[in-house]
Amino acid sequence: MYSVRDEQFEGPLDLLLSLIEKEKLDITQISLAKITGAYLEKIGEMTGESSEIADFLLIAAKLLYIKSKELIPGVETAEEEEEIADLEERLREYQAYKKAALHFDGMLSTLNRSFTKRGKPEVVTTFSPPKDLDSAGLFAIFSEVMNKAAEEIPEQTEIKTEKKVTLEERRTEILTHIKNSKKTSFRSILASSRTKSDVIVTFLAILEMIKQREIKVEQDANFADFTVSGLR
Amino acid sequence: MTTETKNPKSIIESLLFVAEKPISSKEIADATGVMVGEIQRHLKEIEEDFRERGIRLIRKGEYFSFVTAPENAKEVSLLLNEELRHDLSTAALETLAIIAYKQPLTRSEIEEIRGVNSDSIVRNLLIRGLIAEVGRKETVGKPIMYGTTMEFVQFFGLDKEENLPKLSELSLFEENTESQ
Amino acid sequence: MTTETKNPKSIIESLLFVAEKPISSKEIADATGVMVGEIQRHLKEIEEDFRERGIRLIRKGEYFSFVTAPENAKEVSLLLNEELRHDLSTAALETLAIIAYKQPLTRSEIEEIRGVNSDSIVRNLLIRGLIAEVGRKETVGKPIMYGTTMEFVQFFGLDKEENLPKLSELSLFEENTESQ
Repeated sequence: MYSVRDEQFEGPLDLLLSLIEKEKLDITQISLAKITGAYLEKIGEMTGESSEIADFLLIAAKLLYIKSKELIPGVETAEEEEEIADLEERLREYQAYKKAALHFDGMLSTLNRSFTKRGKPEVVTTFSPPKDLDSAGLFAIFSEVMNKAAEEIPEQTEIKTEKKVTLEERRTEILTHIKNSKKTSFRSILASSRTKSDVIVTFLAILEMIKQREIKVEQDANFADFTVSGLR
Repeated sequence: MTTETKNPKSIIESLLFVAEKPISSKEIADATGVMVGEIQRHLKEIEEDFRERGIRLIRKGEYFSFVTAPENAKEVSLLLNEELRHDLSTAALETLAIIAYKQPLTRSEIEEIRGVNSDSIVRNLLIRGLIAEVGRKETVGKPIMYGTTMEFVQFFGLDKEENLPKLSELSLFEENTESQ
Repeated sequence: MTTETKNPKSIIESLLFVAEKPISSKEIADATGVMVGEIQRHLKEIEEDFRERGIRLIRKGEYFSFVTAPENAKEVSLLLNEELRHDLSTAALETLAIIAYKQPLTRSEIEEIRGVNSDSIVRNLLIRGLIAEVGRKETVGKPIMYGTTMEFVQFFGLDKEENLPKLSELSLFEENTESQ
Protein backbone atom coordinates (compact mmCIF):
# COMPACT_ATOMS: atom_id res chain seq x y z
CA MET A 1 0.00 0.00 0.00
CA TYR A 2 2.74 2.46 0.89
CA SER A 3 4.89 1.64 -2.09
CA VAL A 4 2.23 2.88 -4.46
CA ARG A 5 2.19 6.26 -2.84
CA ASP A 6 5.95 6.61 -2.59
CA GLU A 7 6.04 8.86 -5.61
CA GLN A 8 3.14 11.05 -4.58
CA PHE A 9 3.08 12.47 -1.11
CA GLU A 10 -0.05 14.08 0.20
CA GLY A 11 1.90 16.70 2.12
CA PRO A 12 4.96 17.28 4.30
CA LEU A 13 3.57 15.25 7.19
CA ASP A 14 2.87 12.35 4.87
CA LEU A 15 6.42 12.50 3.53
CA LEU A 16 7.97 12.80 6.99
CA LEU A 17 5.94 9.91 8.33
CA SER A 18 6.76 7.63 5.42
CA LEU A 19 10.48 8.36 5.84
CA ILE A 20 10.30 7.62 9.55
CA GLU A 21 8.31 4.43 8.95
CA LYS A 22 10.66 3.32 6.20
CA GLU A 23 13.52 3.48 8.70
CA LYS A 24 11.30 1.79 11.31
CA LEU A 25 11.85 4.65 13.73
CA ASP A 26 9.66 6.12 16.44
CA ILE A 27 8.57 9.71 16.29
CA THR A 28 11.32 11.47 18.24
CA GLN A 29 13.68 14.40 17.72
CA ILE A 30 16.51 11.98 17.08
CA SER A 31 14.55 10.23 14.33
CA LEU A 32 13.64 13.56 12.79
CA ALA A 33 17.30 14.58 12.70
CA LYS A 34 18.14 11.24 11.09
CA ILE A 35 15.75 11.61 8.20
CA THR A 36 16.44 15.30 7.55
CA GLY A 37 18.82 14.51 4.71
CA ALA A 38 16.38 12.19 2.99
CA TYR A 39 13.60 14.73 3.42
CA LEU A 40 15.63 17.54 1.83
CA GLU A 41 16.55 15.24 -1.01
CA LYS A 42 12.87 14.57 -1.74
CA ILE A 43 12.13 18.30 -1.72
CA GLY A 44 15.00 18.84 -4.12
CA GLU A 45 13.30 16.50 -6.57
CA MET A 46 9.96 18.24 -6.32
CA THR A 47 8.66 20.17 -9.27
CA GLY A 48 5.23 21.14 -8.01
CA GLU A 49 3.76 24.59 -7.57
CA SER A 50 5.71 26.83 -5.23
CA SER A 51 2.67 27.33 -3.01
CA GLU A 52 2.53 23.60 -2.43
CA ILE A 53 6.27 23.30 -1.91
CA ALA A 54 6.13 26.09 0.66
CA ASP A 55 4.31 23.70 3.03
CA PHE A 56 7.18 21.26 2.67
CA LEU A 57 9.73 24.00 3.23
CA LEU A 58 8.25 25.17 6.49
CA ILE A 59 8.75 21.69 7.89
CA ALA A 60 12.21 21.55 6.33
CA ALA A 61 13.18 24.65 8.29
CA LYS A 62 12.15 22.90 11.52
CA LEU A 63 14.13 19.80 10.60
CA LEU A 64 17.19 21.89 9.88
CA TYR A 65 16.85 23.50 13.26
CA ILE A 66 16.82 20.08 14.92
CA LYS A 67 19.79 19.03 12.84
CA SER A 68 21.75 22.18 13.66
CA LYS A 69 21.06 21.67 17.33
CA GLU A 70 22.64 18.26 17.06
CA LEU A 71 25.74 19.75 15.46
CA ILE A 72 26.00 22.86 17.62
CA PRO A 73 24.57 22.21 21.07
CA GLY A 74 23.30 25.11 23.10
CA VAL A 75 21.43 27.08 20.46
CA GLU A 76 17.96 26.08 21.62
CA THR A 77 15.34 28.67 22.34
CA ALA A 78 12.21 27.86 24.31
CA GLU A 79 9.97 28.92 21.48
CA GLU A 80 11.66 26.70 18.95
CA GLU A 81 11.70 23.79 21.35
CA GLU A 82 7.98 24.16 21.68
CA GLU A 83 7.60 24.13 17.92
CA ILE A 84 9.53 20.87 17.70
CA ALA A 85 7.39 19.28 20.41
CA ASP A 86 4.37 20.49 18.48
CA LEU A 87 5.64 18.91 15.27
CA GLU A 88 6.17 15.58 17.01
CA GLU A 89 2.65 15.77 18.42
CA ARG A 90 1.18 16.55 15.00
CA LEU A 91 3.05 13.63 13.46
CA ARG A 92 1.73 11.25 16.11
CA GLU A 93 -1.81 12.45 15.59
CA TYR A 94 -1.48 12.20 11.83
CA GLN A 95 -0.07 8.70 12.17
CA ALA A 96 -3.10 7.66 14.22
CA TYR A 97 -5.45 8.84 11.45
CA LYS A 98 -3.39 7.12 8.79
CA LYS A 99 -3.84 3.89 10.73
CA ALA A 100 -7.54 4.55 11.01
CA ALA A 101 -7.70 5.11 7.24
CA LEU A 102 -5.97 1.80 6.70
CA HIS A 103 -8.48 0.14 8.98
CA PHE A 104 -11.34 1.82 7.10
CA ASP A 105 -9.91 0.43 3.89
CA GLY A 106 -9.89 -3.03 5.49
CA MET A 107 -13.49 -2.68 6.60
CA LEU A 108 -14.58 -1.54 3.15
CA SER A 109 -12.75 -4.35 1.43
CA THR A 110 -15.12 -6.83 3.10
CA LEU A 111 -17.73 -5.19 0.84
CA ASN A 112 -20.29 -5.40 3.63
CA ARG A 113 -22.53 -2.46 3.10
CA SER A 114 -26.13 -1.61 3.85
CA PHE A 115 -28.58 -0.23 1.32
CA THR A 116 -31.68 1.85 1.82
CA LYS A 117 -35.02 1.10 0.25
CA ARG A 118 -35.12 2.17 -3.39
CA GLY A 119 -38.80 1.78 -4.00
CA LYS A 120 -40.72 4.73 -5.34
CA PRO A 121 -42.41 6.79 -2.68
CA GLU A 122 -45.53 4.93 -1.58
CA VAL A 123 -47.59 8.04 -1.21
CA VAL A 124 -49.77 9.25 -3.98
CA THR A 125 -47.83 12.31 -4.96
CA THR A 126 -49.83 15.43 -4.39
CA PHE A 127 -48.72 18.62 -6.07
CA SER A 128 -47.53 20.83 -3.22
CA PRO A 129 -45.64 23.86 -4.51
CA PRO A 130 -43.46 25.98 -2.21
CA LYS A 131 -45.21 28.94 -0.65
CA ASP A 132 -44.39 32.53 -1.61
CA LEU A 133 -42.36 31.70 -4.66
CA ASP A 134 -42.84 32.83 -8.24
CA SER A 135 -40.85 32.31 -11.41
CA ALA A 136 -38.70 35.39 -10.76
CA GLY A 137 -37.81 34.11 -7.29
CA LEU A 138 -37.03 30.70 -8.69
CA PHE A 139 -34.73 32.16 -11.28
CA ALA A 140 -32.99 34.29 -8.65
CA ILE A 141 -32.25 31.13 -6.66
CA PHE A 142 -30.99 29.43 -9.79
CA SER A 143 -28.63 32.30 -10.64
CA GLU A 144 -27.24 32.31 -7.14
CA VAL A 145 -26.57 28.57 -7.15
CA MET A 146 -24.87 28.68 -10.52
CA ASN A 147 -22.69 31.60 -9.45
CA LYS A 148 -21.68 29.77 -6.32
CA ALA A 149 -20.82 26.68 -8.35
CA ALA A 150 -18.82 28.75 -10.84
CA GLU A 151 -16.81 30.43 -8.09
CA GLU A 152 -15.39 27.19 -6.89
CA ILE A 153 -13.72 26.24 -10.13
CA PRO A 154 -11.16 28.91 -11.10
CA GLU A 155 -9.32 28.74 -7.77
CA GLN A 156 -7.39 25.64 -8.66
CA THR A 157 -6.31 26.77 -12.12
CA GLU A 158 -4.99 29.99 -10.64
CA ILE A 159 -2.42 28.24 -8.49
CA LYS A 160 -1.02 26.33 -11.42
CA THR A 161 0.15 29.52 -13.13
CA GLU A 162 2.53 30.37 -10.28
CA LYS A 163 6.22 30.13 -10.93
CA LYS A 164 7.86 26.87 -10.01
CA VAL A 165 11.05 27.06 -7.99
CA THR A 166 13.08 24.03 -7.09
CA LEU A 167 16.05 23.75 -4.79
CA GLU A 168 18.23 22.63 -7.66
CA GLU A 169 17.31 25.65 -9.78
CA ARG A 170 18.16 27.96 -6.96
CA ARG A 171 21.44 26.21 -6.28
CA THR A 172 22.51 26.72 -9.89
CA GLU A 173 21.50 30.36 -9.64
CA ILE A 174 23.60 30.91 -6.54
CA LEU A 175 26.58 29.19 -8.08
CA THR A 176 26.46 31.52 -11.09
CA HIS A 177 26.06 34.43 -8.76
CA ILE A 178 29.25 33.49 -6.92
CA LYS A 179 31.15 32.66 -10.07
CA ASN A 180 30.44 36.10 -11.44
CA SER A 181 31.34 38.10 -8.38
CA LYS A 182 33.51 35.67 -6.41
CA LYS A 183 32.01 36.91 -3.19
CA THR A 184 28.50 37.99 -2.58
CA SER A 185 26.14 38.71 0.28
CA PHE A 186 23.16 36.80 1.47
CA ARG A 187 21.01 39.89 0.92
CA SER A 188 21.92 40.27 -2.71
CA ILE A 189 21.14 36.62 -3.35
CA LEU A 190 17.77 37.07 -1.72
CA ALA A 191 17.06 40.24 -3.66
CA SER A 192 15.73 38.25 -6.59
CA SER A 193 13.28 36.29 -4.41
CA ARG A 194 9.76 37.48 -4.85
CA THR A 195 7.75 35.35 -2.45
CA LYS A 196 8.16 33.96 1.03
CA SER A 197 8.60 30.46 -0.33
CA ASP A 198 11.29 31.78 -2.71
CA VAL A 199 13.20 33.07 0.30
CA ILE A 200 12.87 29.74 2.06
CA VAL A 201 14.05 27.84 -1.01
CA THR A 202 17.04 30.13 -1.31
CA PHE A 203 17.88 29.74 2.33
CA LEU A 204 17.59 25.96 2.12
CA ALA A 205 19.73 25.91 -0.98
CA ILE A 206 22.43 27.82 0.88
CA LEU A 207 22.25 25.44 3.84
CA GLU A 208 22.45 22.47 1.54
CA MET A 209 25.44 23.97 -0.28
CA ILE A 210 27.23 24.59 2.99
CA LYS A 211 26.65 20.96 3.87
CA GLN A 212 28.00 19.86 0.50
CA ARG A 213 30.98 22.18 1.06
CA GLU A 214 30.31 24.10 -2.11
CA ILE A 215 30.22 27.46 -0.39
CA LYS A 216 31.37 29.13 2.78
CA VAL A 217 29.41 31.62 4.80
CA GLU A 218 30.89 34.23 7.10
CA GLN A 219 29.35 36.81 9.32
CA ASP A 220 31.14 39.80 10.85
CA ALA A 221 28.70 40.54 13.62
CA ASN A 222 25.46 39.19 15.05
CA PHE A 223 22.47 40.07 12.85
CA ALA A 224 24.77 41.44 10.16
CA ASP A 225 24.56 40.29 6.56
CA PHE A 226 26.36 37.05 5.57
CA THR A 227 29.19 36.93 3.09
CA VAL A 228 28.87 33.97 0.76
CA SER A 229 31.86 32.72 -1.15
CA GLY A 230 32.63 29.67 -3.23
CA LEU A 231 34.84 26.82 -2.02
CA ARG A 232 35.39 25.08 -5.32
CA MET B 1 -21.52 -17.12 -5.55
CA THR B 2 -20.09 -18.78 -2.48
CA THR B 3 -22.64 -19.48 0.19
CA GLU B 4 -20.49 -20.76 3.04
CA THR B 5 -22.21 -18.87 5.81
CA LYS B 6 -24.82 -17.23 3.58
CA ASN B 7 -28.35 -17.16 4.86
CA PRO B 8 -30.66 -17.36 1.84
CA LYS B 9 -33.75 -16.28 3.74
CA SER B 10 -31.97 -13.16 4.96
CA ILE B 11 -30.76 -12.43 1.43
CA ILE B 12 -34.31 -12.75 0.07
CA GLU B 13 -35.54 -10.29 2.70
CA SER B 14 -32.83 -7.82 1.71
CA LEU B 15 -33.75 -8.10 -1.96
CA LEU B 16 -37.48 -7.67 -1.27
CA PHE B 17 -36.71 -4.64 0.85
CA VAL B 18 -34.46 -2.90 -1.62
CA ALA B 19 -36.22 -3.73 -4.88
CA GLU B 20 -37.70 -0.81 -6.79
CA LYS B 21 -40.81 -2.80 -7.65
CA PRO B 22 -42.32 -6.18 -6.75
CA ILE B 23 -40.03 -9.07 -7.72
CA SER B 24 -40.62 -12.68 -8.70
CA SER B 25 -38.94 -15.77 -7.29
CA LYS B 26 -37.32 -16.13 -10.71
CA GLU B 27 -35.62 -12.72 -10.32
CA ILE B 28 -34.54 -13.65 -6.80
CA ALA B 29 -33.08 -16.87 -8.15
CA ASP B 30 -31.07 -14.91 -10.73
CA ALA B 31 -29.58 -12.60 -8.14
CA THR B 32 -28.81 -15.30 -5.56
CA GLY B 33 -28.20 -18.57 -7.37
CA VAL B 34 -30.70 -20.23 -5.03
CA MET B 35 -33.22 -22.64 -6.60
CA VAL B 36 -36.74 -21.35 -7.20
CA GLY B 37 -38.27 -24.13 -5.09
CA GLU B 38 -36.16 -23.22 -2.10
CA ILE B 39 -36.93 -19.53 -2.59
CA GLN B 40 -40.65 -20.22 -2.51
CA ARG B 41 -40.23 -22.09 0.73
CA HIS B 42 -38.37 -19.12 2.22
CA LEU B 43 -40.99 -16.68 0.94
CA LYS B 44 -43.68 -18.67 2.73
CA GLU B 45 -41.67 -18.53 5.93
CA ILE B 46 -41.00 -14.81 5.56
CA GLU B 47 -44.71 -14.20 5.10
CA GLU B 48 -45.30 -16.07 8.37
CA ASP B 49 -42.50 -14.29 10.25
CA PHE B 50 -43.84 -10.87 9.33
CA ARG B 51 -47.53 -11.62 9.92
CA GLU B 52 -47.63 -9.63 13.17
CA ARG B 53 -45.12 -6.96 12.22
CA GLY B 54 -45.42 -3.44 10.79
CA ILE B 55 -43.99 -4.67 7.50
CA ARG B 56 -45.86 -7.38 5.54
CA LEU B 57 -45.06 -9.55 2.60
CA ILE B 58 -47.73 -9.47 -0.08
CA ARG B 59 -48.04 -11.39 -3.35
CA LYS B 60 -49.61 -10.36 -6.62
CA GLY B 61 -49.49 -13.21 -9.07
CA GLU B 62 -45.83 -14.16 -9.37
CA TYR B 63 -44.60 -10.98 -7.71
CA PHE B 64 -43.71 -10.29 -4.10
CA SER B 65 -43.13 -7.10 -2.18
CA PHE B 66 -42.92 -5.72 1.32
CA VAL B 67 -45.58 -3.17 2.27
CA THR B 68 -46.65 -1.47 5.49
CA ALA B 69 -49.28 -3.21 7.63
CA PRO B 70 -52.68 -1.90 6.46
CA GLU B 71 -53.92 -1.23 10.01
CA ASN B 72 -51.16 1.41 10.41
CA ALA B 73 -52.32 3.42 7.39
CA LYS B 74 -53.46 6.35 9.47
CA GLU B 75 -50.13 6.89 11.22
CA VAL B 76 -48.25 6.33 7.99
CA SER B 77 -50.15 9.03 6.16
CA LEU B 78 -49.79 11.32 9.16
CA LEU B 79 -46.00 10.96 9.01
CA LEU B 80 -45.84 11.45 5.27
CA ASN B 81 -48.16 14.42 5.36
CA GLU B 82 -46.04 15.90 8.09
CA GLU B 83 -43.07 15.61 5.78
CA LEU B 84 -45.17 17.34 3.12
CA ARG B 85 -46.46 20.07 5.36
CA HIS B 86 -43.04 21.55 5.99
CA ASP B 87 -42.21 24.16 3.43
CA LEU B 88 -39.25 23.46 1.19
CA SER B 89 -35.81 24.02 2.68
CA THR B 90 -33.30 26.32 1.02
CA ALA B 91 -31.45 23.25 -0.20
CA ALA B 92 -34.66 21.86 -1.74
CA LEU B 93 -35.45 25.17 -3.43
CA GLU B 94 -31.95 25.28 -4.89
CA THR B 95 -32.33 21.78 -6.25
CA LEU B 96 -35.74 22.59 -7.66
CA ALA B 97 -34.38 25.70 -9.40
CA ILE B 98 -31.53 23.73 -10.94
CA ILE B 99 -33.92 21.11 -12.26
CA ALA B 100 -36.37 23.73 -13.52
CA TYR B 101 -33.78 25.54 -15.61
CA LYS B 102 -31.43 22.77 -16.62
CA GLN B 103 -33.80 19.86 -17.18
CA PRO B 104 -33.55 17.11 -18.03
CA LEU B 105 -30.61 16.19 -15.82
CA THR B 106 -29.45 13.34 -13.58
CA ARG B 107 -28.97 13.36 -9.83
CA SER B 108 -25.21 13.32 -10.15
CA GLU B 109 -25.37 16.34 -12.44
CA ILE B 110 -27.37 18.14 -9.77
CA GLU B 111 -24.84 17.10 -7.14
CA GLU B 112 -21.96 18.31 -9.27
CA ILE B 113 -23.51 21.78 -9.31
CA ARG B 114 -24.56 21.87 -5.65
CA GLY B 115 -21.46 20.18 -4.31
CA VAL B 116 -23.45 18.04 -1.89
CA ASN B 117 -25.36 14.78 -1.97
CA SER B 118 -28.94 15.42 -3.06
CA ASP B 119 -30.54 11.99 -2.79
CA SER B 120 -33.17 12.69 -0.14
CA ILE B 121 -33.99 16.12 -1.55
CA VAL B 122 -34.73 14.66 -4.98
CA ARG B 123 -37.00 12.08 -3.34
CA ASN B 124 -38.77 14.81 -1.42
CA LEU B 125 -39.38 16.82 -4.60
CA LEU B 126 -40.72 13.67 -6.25
CA ILE B 127 -43.24 13.10 -3.46
CA ARG B 128 -44.39 16.67 -3.69
CA GLY B 129 -45.16 16.21 -7.33
CA LEU B 130 -42.79 19.03 -8.29
CA ILE B 131 -40.44 16.89 -10.32
CA ALA B 132 -40.71 13.53 -12.07
CA GLU B 133 -38.55 11.03 -13.87
CA VAL B 134 -38.47 12.02 -17.52
CA GLY B 135 -36.12 9.44 -19.00
CA ARG B 136 -32.75 7.77 -18.80
CA LYS B 137 -29.42 9.23 -19.82
CA GLU B 138 -27.55 7.27 -22.49
CA THR B 139 -24.39 6.84 -20.43
CA VAL B 140 -22.91 4.15 -18.20
CA GLY B 141 -25.56 2.85 -15.81
CA LYS B 142 -28.31 4.70 -17.66
CA PRO B 143 -29.03 7.07 -14.77
CA ILE B 144 -32.52 8.52 -14.31
CA MET B 145 -33.05 12.04 -15.61
CA TYR B 146 -35.39 14.42 -13.80
CA GLY B 147 -37.54 17.26 -14.96
CA THR B 148 -40.33 19.35 -13.51
CA THR B 149 -43.92 18.12 -13.68
CA MET B 150 -46.60 19.61 -15.89
CA GLU B 151 -48.33 21.06 -12.81
CA PHE B 152 -45.11 22.77 -11.83
CA VAL B 153 -44.57 24.31 -15.24
CA GLN B 154 -48.11 25.68 -15.24
CA PHE B 155 -47.96 26.88 -11.66
CA PHE B 156 -44.80 28.91 -12.28
CA GLY B 157 -45.91 29.97 -15.70
CA LEU B 158 -42.75 28.55 -17.19
CA ASP B 159 -44.72 27.62 -20.27
CA LYS B 160 -45.11 31.32 -20.98
CA GLU B 161 -42.30 32.85 -23.01
CA GLU B 162 -41.87 35.97 -20.84
CA ASN B 163 -41.15 33.95 -17.72
CA LEU B 164 -38.27 32.04 -19.23
CA PRO B 165 -34.78 33.40 -18.50
CA LYS B 166 -33.03 35.19 -21.34
CA LEU B 167 -30.75 32.95 -23.30
CA SER B 168 -27.83 35.34 -22.76
CA GLU B 169 -28.22 35.10 -19.00
CA LEU B 170 -28.15 31.35 -19.15
CA SER B 171 -25.23 30.80 -21.50
CA LEU B 172 -22.99 32.62 -19.06
CA PHE B 173 -23.57 29.94 -16.45
CA GLU B 174 -23.66 27.13 -18.93
CA GLU B 175 -19.95 27.46 -19.72
CA ASN B 176 -18.89 27.38 -16.11
CA THR B 177 -20.66 24.21 -15.20
CA GLU B 178 -19.53 22.44 -18.32
CA SER B 179 -15.87 22.97 -17.50
CA GLN B 180 -16.12 21.06 -14.23
CA MET C 1 -54.99 8.92 19.14
CA THR C 2 -56.81 5.95 20.65
CA THR C 3 -54.77 2.81 20.84
CA GLU C 4 -57.44 0.22 21.67
CA THR C 5 -56.05 -2.54 19.52
CA LYS C 6 -53.14 -0.50 18.22
CA ASN C 7 -49.72 -2.07 18.37
CA PRO C 8 -47.20 0.76 18.76
CA LYS C 9 -44.21 -1.41 17.87
CA SER C 10 -45.87 -2.43 14.62
CA ILE C 11 -46.69 1.21 13.87
CA ILE C 12 -43.08 2.26 14.46
CA GLU C 13 -41.93 -0.45 12.07
CA SER C 14 -44.35 0.82 9.43
CA LEU C 15 -43.11 4.37 9.87
CA LEU C 16 -39.47 3.35 9.67
CA PHE C 17 -40.26 1.38 6.53
CA VAL C 18 -42.11 4.14 4.79
CA ALA C 19 -40.06 7.19 5.85
CA GLU C 20 -38.20 8.89 3.04
CA LYS C 21 -35.22 9.63 5.22
CA PRO C 22 -33.91 8.62 8.65
CA ILE C 23 -36.37 9.56 11.40
CA SER C 24 -35.97 10.43 15.06
CA SER C 25 -38.03 9.16 17.97
CA LYS C 26 -39.33 12.72 18.26
CA GLU C 27 -40.77 12.54 14.75
CA ILE C 28 -42.26 9.12 15.49
CA ALA C 29 -43.84 10.57 18.62
CA ASP C 30 -45.41 13.40 16.60
CA ALA C 31 -46.95 10.95 14.14
CA THR C 32 -48.19 8.43 16.73
CA GLY C 33 -48.89 10.24 19.96
CA VAL C 34 -46.77 7.66 21.79
CA MET C 35 -44.31 8.99 24.37
CA VAL C 36 -40.66 9.27 23.33
CA GLY C 37 -39.55 7.03 26.20
CA GLU C 38 -41.84 4.23 25.09
CA ILE C 39 -40.76 4.67 21.48
CA GLN C 40 -37.14 4.30 22.45
CA ARG C 41 -37.96 1.07 24.25
CA HIS C 42 -39.70 -0.25 21.13
CA LEU C 43 -36.80 0.82 18.93
CA LYS C 44 -34.46 -1.20 21.10
CA GLU C 45 -36.72 -4.22 20.75
CA ILE C 46 -37.03 -3.77 16.99
CA GLU C 47 -33.26 -3.61 16.71
CA GLU C 48 -33.08 -6.94 18.57
CA ASP C 49 -35.91 -8.56 16.59
CA PHE C 50 -34.23 -7.76 13.28
CA ARG C 51 -30.68 -8.61 14.33
CA GLU C 52 -30.65 -11.88 12.35
CA ARG C 53 -32.90 -10.75 9.49
CA GLY C 54 -32.24 -9.33 6.03
CA ILE C 55 -33.49 -5.94 7.17
CA ARG C 56 -31.67 -4.13 9.99
CA LEU C 57 -32.33 -1.11 12.12
CA ILE C 58 -29.37 1.26 12.17
CA ARG C 59 -28.82 4.50 14.00
CA LYS C 60 -26.86 7.70 13.49
CA GLY C 61 -27.13 10.09 16.40
CA GLU C 62 -30.84 10.58 17.08
CA TYR C 63 -31.94 9.13 13.76
CA PHE C 64 -33.03 5.62 12.81
CA SER C 65 -33.34 3.85 9.50
CA PHE C 66 -34.17 0.41 8.12
CA VAL C 67 -31.48 -0.86 5.72
CA THR C 68 -30.39 -4.18 4.22
CA ALA C 69 -28.14 -6.50 6.23
CA PRO C 70 -24.54 -5.61 5.31
CA GLU C 71 -23.53 -9.24 4.72
CA ASN C 72 -26.01 -9.41 1.82
CA ALA C 73 -24.38 -6.52 0.00
CA LYS C 74 -23.14 -8.65 -2.87
CA GLU C 75 -26.59 -9.97 -3.84
CA VAL C 76 -28.24 -6.59 -3.30
CA SER C 77 -25.71 -4.76 -5.47
CA LEU C 78 -26.22 -7.40 -8.13
CA LEU C 79 -29.96 -6.79 -8.13
CA LEU C 80 -29.54 -3.01 -8.15
CA ASN C 81 -26.74 -3.20 -10.68
CA GLU C 82 -24.52 -1.02 -8.51
CA GLU C 83 -20.78 -1.05 -8.04
CA LEU C 84 -19.85 -2.30 -4.58
CA ARG C 85 -16.11 -1.72 -4.59
CA HIS C 86 -15.23 1.72 -3.26
CA ASP C 87 -12.94 4.07 -5.13
CA LEU C 88 -11.94 6.32 -2.25
CA SER C 89 -8.30 7.35 -2.38
CA THR C 90 -6.00 6.96 0.61
CA ALA C 91 -6.23 10.71 1.11
CA ALA C 92 -10.04 10.56 1.08
CA LEU C 93 -10.08 7.72 3.62
CA GLU C 94 -7.65 9.63 5.78
CA THR C 95 -9.87 12.72 5.68
CA LEU C 96 -12.93 10.61 6.38
CA ALA C 97 -11.19 9.06 9.40
CA ILE C 98 -10.29 12.50 10.74
CA ILE C 99 -13.91 13.63 10.38
CA ALA C 100 -15.30 10.41 11.88
CA TYR C 101 -13.12 10.62 14.98
CA LYS C 102 -13.03 14.37 15.53
CA GLN C 103 -16.43 15.55 14.37
CA PRO C 104 -17.72 18.17 14.26
CA LEU C 105 -14.81 20.08 12.76
CA THR C 106 -14.07 22.67 10.11
CA ARG C 107 -12.13 22.28 6.90
CA SER C 108 -9.21 24.28 8.24
CA GLU C 109 -9.07 22.00 11.27
CA ILE C 110 -8.86 19.04 8.89
CA GLU C 111 -6.10 20.76 6.96
CA GLU C 112 -4.27 21.53 10.19
CA ILE C 113 -4.08 17.79 10.88
CA ARG C 114 -3.26 16.67 7.34
CA GLY C 115 -0.83 19.50 6.65
CA VAL C 116 -2.24 20.04 3.15
CA ASN C 117 -5.16 21.66 1.39
CA SER C 118 -8.17 19.35 1.56
CA ASP C 119 -10.73 21.36 -0.35
CA SER C 120 -11.43 18.97 -3.19
CA ILE C 121 -11.41 15.90 -0.93
CA VAL C 122 -14.00 17.43 1.40
CA ARG C 123 -16.08 18.37 -1.63
CA ASN C 124 -15.89 14.82 -2.94
CA LEU C 125 -16.96 13.34 0.40
CA LEU C 126 -19.87 15.80 0.54
CA ILE C 127 -21.09 14.80 -2.91
CA ARG C 128 -20.91 11.16 -1.95
CA GLY C 129 -23.00 11.93 1.11
CA LEU C 130 -20.49 10.37 3.52
CA ILE C 131 -20.16 13.69 5.31
CA ALA C 132 -22.44 16.70 5.63
CA GLU C 133 -22.51 20.18 7.09
CA VAL C 134 -23.54 19.84 10.70
CA GLY C 135 -23.29 23.42 11.89
CA ARG C 136 -21.20 26.54 12.08
CA LYS C 137 -18.29 27.17 14.40
CA GLU C 138 -18.65 30.15 16.70
CA THR C 139 -15.44 31.83 15.60
CA VAL C 140 -14.50 34.54 13.13
CA GLY C 141 -16.20 33.92 9.81
CA LYS C 142 -18.42 31.21 11.31
CA PRO C 143 -16.81 28.41 9.28
CA ILE C 144 -18.85 25.34 8.34
CA MET C 145 -18.38 22.29 10.53
CA TYR C 146 -18.57 18.79 9.05
CA GLY C 147 -19.63 15.43 10.44
CA THR C 148 -20.42 11.95 9.18
CA THR C 149 -23.88 10.89 7.96
CA MET C 150 -26.26 7.94 8.03
CA GLU C 151 -24.77 7.01 4.63
CA PHE C 152 -21.43 6.74 6.37
CA VAL C 153 -22.89 4.23 8.84
CA GLN C 154 -24.39 2.26 5.93
CA PHE C 155 -21.25 2.48 3.83
CA PHE C 156 -19.26 0.73 6.54
CA GLY C 157 -22.03 -1.78 7.28
CA LEU C 158 -22.33 -0.63 10.89
CA ASP C 159 -25.32 -0.73 13.27
CA LYS C 160 -24.25 2.57 14.68
CA GLU C 161 -21.23 4.78 14.42
CA GLU C 162 -20.22 3.98 17.98
CA ASN C 163 -19.25 0.51 16.76
CA LEU C 164 -16.21 1.88 14.98
CA PRO C 165 -13.08 0.87 16.86
CA LYS C 166 -11.62 3.58 19.10
CA LEU C 167 -8.80 5.58 17.57
CA SER C 168 -6.57 4.67 20.50
CA GLU C 169 -7.24 0.96 19.95
CA LEU C 170 -6.37 1.23 16.28
CA SER C 171 -2.91 2.61 16.94
CA LEU C 172 -2.12 -0.44 19.07
CA PHE C 173 -2.67 -2.94 16.27
CA GLU C 174 0.07 -1.98 13.89
CA GLU C 175 0.34 -4.96 11.59
CA ASN C 176 -2.97 -6.68 12.27
CA THR C 177 -5.07 -4.19 10.37
CA GLU C 178 -2.98 -4.59 7.27
CA SER C 179 -3.65 -8.30 7.02
CA GLN C 180 -7.42 -7.88 7.17
